[in-house]
Amino acid sequence: MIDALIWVILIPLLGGLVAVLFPRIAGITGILSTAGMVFACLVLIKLVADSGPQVYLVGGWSAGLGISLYADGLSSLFLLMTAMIALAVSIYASSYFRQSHLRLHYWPLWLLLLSALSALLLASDLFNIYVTLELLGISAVALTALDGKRPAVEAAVRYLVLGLLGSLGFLAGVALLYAAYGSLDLATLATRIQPGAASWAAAALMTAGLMIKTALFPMHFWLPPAHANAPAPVSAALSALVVKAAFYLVLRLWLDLFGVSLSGGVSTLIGLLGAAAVLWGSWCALQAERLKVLAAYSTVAQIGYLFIFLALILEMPVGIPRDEAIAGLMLMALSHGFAKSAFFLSTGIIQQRQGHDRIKELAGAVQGMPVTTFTLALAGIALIGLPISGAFLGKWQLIDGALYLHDWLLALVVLAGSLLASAYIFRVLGQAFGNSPYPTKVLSIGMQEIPAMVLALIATLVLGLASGPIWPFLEVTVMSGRAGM
Amino acid sequence: MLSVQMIYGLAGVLLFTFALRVALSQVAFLRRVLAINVAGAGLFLVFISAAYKGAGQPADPVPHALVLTGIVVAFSATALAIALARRLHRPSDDD
Amino acid sequence: MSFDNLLPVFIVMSSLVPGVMIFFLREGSHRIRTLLNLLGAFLKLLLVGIMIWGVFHERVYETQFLIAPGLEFRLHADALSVLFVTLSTVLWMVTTIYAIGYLENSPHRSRFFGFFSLCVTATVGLALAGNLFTFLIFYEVLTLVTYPLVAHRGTPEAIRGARIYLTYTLVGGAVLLFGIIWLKSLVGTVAFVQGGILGAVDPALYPQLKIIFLLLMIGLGVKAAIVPLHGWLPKAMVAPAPVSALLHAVAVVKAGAFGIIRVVYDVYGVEFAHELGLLIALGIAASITIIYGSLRALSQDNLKKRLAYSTISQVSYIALGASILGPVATIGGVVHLVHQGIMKITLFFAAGNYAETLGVHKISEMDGIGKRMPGTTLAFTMGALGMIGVPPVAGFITKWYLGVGALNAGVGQWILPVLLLSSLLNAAYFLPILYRAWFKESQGAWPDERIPAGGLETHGALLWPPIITAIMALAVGLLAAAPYSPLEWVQLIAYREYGQ
Amino acid sequence: MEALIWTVFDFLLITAMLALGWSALSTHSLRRGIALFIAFGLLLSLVWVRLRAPDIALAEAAIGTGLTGALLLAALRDEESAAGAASTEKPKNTIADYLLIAATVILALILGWALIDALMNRQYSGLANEVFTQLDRSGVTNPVTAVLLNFRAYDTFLELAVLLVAVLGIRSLNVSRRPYLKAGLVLSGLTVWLVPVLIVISAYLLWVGAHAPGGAFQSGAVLAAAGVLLRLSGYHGAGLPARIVIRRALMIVGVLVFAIIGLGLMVLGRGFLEYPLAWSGSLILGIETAATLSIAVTLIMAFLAGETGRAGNQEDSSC
Repeated sequence: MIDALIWVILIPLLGGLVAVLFPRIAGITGILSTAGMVFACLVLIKLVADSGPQVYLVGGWSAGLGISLYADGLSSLFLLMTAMIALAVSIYASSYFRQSHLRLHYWPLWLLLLSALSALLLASDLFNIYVTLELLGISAVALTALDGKRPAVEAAVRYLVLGLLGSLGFLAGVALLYAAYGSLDLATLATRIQPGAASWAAAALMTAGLMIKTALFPMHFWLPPAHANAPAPVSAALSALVVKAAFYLVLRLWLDLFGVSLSGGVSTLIGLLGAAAVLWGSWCALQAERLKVLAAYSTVAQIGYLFIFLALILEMPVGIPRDEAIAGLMLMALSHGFAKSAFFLSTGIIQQRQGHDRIKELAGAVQGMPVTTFTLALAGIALIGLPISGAFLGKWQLIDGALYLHDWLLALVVLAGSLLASAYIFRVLGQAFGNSPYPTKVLSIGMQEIPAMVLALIATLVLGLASGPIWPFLEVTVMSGRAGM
Repeated sequence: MLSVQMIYGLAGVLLFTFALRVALSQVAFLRRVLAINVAGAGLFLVFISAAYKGAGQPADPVPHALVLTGIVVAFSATALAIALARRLHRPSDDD
Repeated sequence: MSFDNLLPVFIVMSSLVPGVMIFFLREGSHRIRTLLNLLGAFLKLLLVGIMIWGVFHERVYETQFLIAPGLEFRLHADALSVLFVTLSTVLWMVTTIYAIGYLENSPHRSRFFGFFSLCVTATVGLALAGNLFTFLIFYEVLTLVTYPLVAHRGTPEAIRGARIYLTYTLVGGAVLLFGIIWLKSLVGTVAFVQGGILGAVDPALYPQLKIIFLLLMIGLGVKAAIVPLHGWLPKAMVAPAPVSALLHAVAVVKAGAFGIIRVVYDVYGVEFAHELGLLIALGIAASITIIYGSLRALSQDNLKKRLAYSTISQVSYIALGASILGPVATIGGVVHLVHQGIMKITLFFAAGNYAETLGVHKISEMDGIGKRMPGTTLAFTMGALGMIGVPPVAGFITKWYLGVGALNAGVGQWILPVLLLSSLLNAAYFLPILYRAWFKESQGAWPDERIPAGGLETHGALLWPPIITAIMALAVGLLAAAPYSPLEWVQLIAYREYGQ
Repeated sequence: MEALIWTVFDFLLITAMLALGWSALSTHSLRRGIALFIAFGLLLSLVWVRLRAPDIALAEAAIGTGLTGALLLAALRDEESAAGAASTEKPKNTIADYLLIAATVILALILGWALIDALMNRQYSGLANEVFTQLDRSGVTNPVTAVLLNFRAYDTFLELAVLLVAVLGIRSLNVSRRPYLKAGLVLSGLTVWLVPVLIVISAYLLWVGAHAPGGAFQSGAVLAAAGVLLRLSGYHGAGLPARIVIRRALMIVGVLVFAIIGLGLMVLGRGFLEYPLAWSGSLILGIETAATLSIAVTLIMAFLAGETGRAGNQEDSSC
């Protein structure tokens, strides 16, 4: 049963190869591969829930020499989110790209991007993480430049340059760690690492590199053009999955590798940058002219929330409140993933039907498609963090954690951020109340609207009410996992 | 043995940081691609210098494999960058 | 999961499920929509009847499940929640009938009735909430589902009014969220326990508890329209009549008042709040609102705006009742929750009738309207007299109990003048309307008269609801001492609260 | 005495390398920059040989300098034809530049100090002795190939996927390029001799990789060099098979064979890519051959930038 780890990576990869060889059946291959990926993830989660974190030694060699894959609560939950969003986006894309010639190039790149994501989420070897980061970066850039128009290609160029700089920073960190501690495996390094010049510099470089890739505040300027000009299914994947995978790595590094010995002043810096990202991202989203630019800046803000959460977790002593904070962080990340992908998919529907996504002239389209508007509203609620949504519980834990550490400023920033978020979300939803004629059909493009709505419902109802089992699953597997090896 | 590692390692660091400066500054895109390649070469130098075990013994093969993979990855990124740059200068005929 | 555990969920679902189904109905299917609406209303009424009987006999209805460690979604039916649930269920049914008549041929009705049912679901959920966390969830959901109702007409004023409403309530919600999390981080639990949970808290935390109380009052005060935070209410008058009736008599405004009662009695505990001197502050704020609301009502020519300001002042009676120590004042405050609901909804129905059938929006146009629409104006008069506090009608009981309660608590010297002054002001802005309606001749044709078929003064569904609620207002006043009457029920609450 | 020669040699090598690197990036004309970059790459190969990393030297010369240089010059050819005059913009040093310089100097100091600290007091030597003890169980005697295709085969598997993704991305950009003129007498003469030699060398490199420096990447690069040479001398298809389906199949054969062998072993009850001792040699060779083919095809397609001139309808023009 342990092969589920490898299957999660192989299914999309093989799907990608088939899509290259037989372009005509690329759409069906895409949907089937993502469905297979969801099934494999479910098997993996059951496996991790029953017998704790799983280690898979690729090629049978011991973790020092060979490469090992590691799946614990954190990675398997991220994986399940990735798989579910991938399935919804694939169903959406098979209808979105039906007429366009881009269909030919979209599917192989999309499926290889998915295999890069699962490889990254399961990686437990530093250089292997570097290779998956590159695979992810290059496929994301290729997908961003898919429609070949000038703004998209310019955005892709800037995205590539910064992505490469981020990877170089990460590789420099890996080089230093290998030079100092002679191993690439996360678990062995965790036992060997001590505070010193090498580990400090490596931590700084790797975190800086990954911060570029997560588009944290000062280095966020490449994200809005890239996510706003990419085709809708691509920008949904970029915002919900790709940026979050880079954050997952920062989390993994600081929780398992650097966390104990090195946190010190770093958490205050991360907290400050996160707070700045929240305010700046929300402020720019408020000024955005186009819906997709608004969504992109909202991603910048949400990444800010995650980094604030990380700063709090690093300051907390190991114990129950810290485990709850990590679970809260996960809930916020998952909820943002589902909500943001639903938001982008709905924007894509509006853009395809209306020809543009300028917020001021949205009234006609928004009122003509009740299901799309309903999805936008649900996704908006989850992005703000209003009740019945996973983000609400995440925000609750975030403010609780801030108060636990008597960090009033961060708590107020979080509140201000969510008020700004409600300002820019309801600026869009306000368009839904003109008096243009009521539409005859409730569902206009089923194949596109249903996946988007399902994602929005997951973000709000499922994560809002039924997220009970996530907490014990996370607390057991994240904390106990690392010490064992 | 240590002095050789030290000199080449520090040379690698110098190359990396200098190339990073050029890559970060606002210059023509192809020049930034060059800078990224040189920065990568600098890093590989740090890797391989750490693997050097002196004249007599064979060097540590793991960094060699890593650097080989690194070179191929760097090439792929550069190829894509150049294709993107070319697409910017001359949008293809069929648009 | 016995029936006792599921009853609260059934009550919440009985309007949620029809609501969601109505969303997906096409515009043309009137019959199915009306059927769904009424089915949901009757089912809920039946379930609430069972619950009243059960709670009266000390049965415990409770649903709870863990959403996150330390965060429990808990629905618990105690005497206070049953009172508010009954009020909202009955008035929701009446308002649904009224709305069906009122929105006869207007667009977007599926959307309207969908959000209408969700609004009641949120109110009922809020009433049944067993802790501040669940209360906050339904409190914020209430904001989200009432926003489309206020903006329903789609005119620029409606959208602007709705945006102002949203700004106030979302800021209030954020302040409330912060207060609750702070309280939970200090005390560990935010469950509603009769007599309050803060009894055994070490004195070092008192200053923080005072600030938290202020935050909670600001968060709840927005919806309860306490003075500085009331700005959204007159502007939300752009909504169609059934919405302003539901919002101002049952849902939004009462949610705030109900929240204040919950916080004062079941979180802080009234003795502990008195000890900290919080009740006096609340009392002053309530009194200022009562006077300010009545004063502003005097100068309003638009009928609905005047009723809006009257609501602002009337709701603060509830807060005033909560701020006076002693069971009698508590009875006065809590029972006003019901009385004000019934009386105010009658007035709004009547105002809606005038606007819908005669196109009359301003008080200056109401000369001789009694002759043209005797039934509606009779109901309006009943409601107005109740507001002023004229004996047999419900309003008198509230003011009586408040007055006696204030005297018992020894704060009569400044509460009584407030009550007297506000009653005078009520008379000052209601009696001229009645005089104009009954004793003046109508000046020529009505602005936009529509003679409905069937010989009645207006459409059947528009006429009967105000009359029914007017009779209820009278009945509640006259039969106050009867078993199962609101007053009897509130006395039960008060005695359980004070532990006699 | 011998040590003195080595130190002088090292000193010369490093100064030359740093000088080339510095000048490649700071010359004004891009064309000179690229030429210097190619020279820098060749010198770098020499450094790798000095540091006893022959495999890297080969790869650096073939891919890092050869093909990257060819790509850059091809890109330059288009950019200059598009921009007219050679681009010789004079970079003006604004405050941002000075800030950047200061930042990079500090970064250099930190990194240098960190590296010295790492090298001076390192308690754990690298994975060298682990590799050498397991070498006999890896099926090949060249340690680098053992690491690349057995111990860390999963890395190489993903790396081939990276190459594939890059070319798929280039293909989707669909940048049409003017084909080169028919070669003159000298060039076609050279091509006639050189291309067969390159093919033989690449086959040799593939075979020798098992026990001496060489292997899939180096032989793939040399094969690609043959294709680039054909393209430069006017052969339009650059040696690639004409039919699109075969071209696509060759592109993915490397990753596909890797995956199939991995899955096959899983079906036999072993782990993913866990070669049984007896077959590991031949399995590795099989993977290497497939990898060489797909590397060569992908590198050539990267050079052609996807589209090869006036192809048929939209469906086929893509590669």
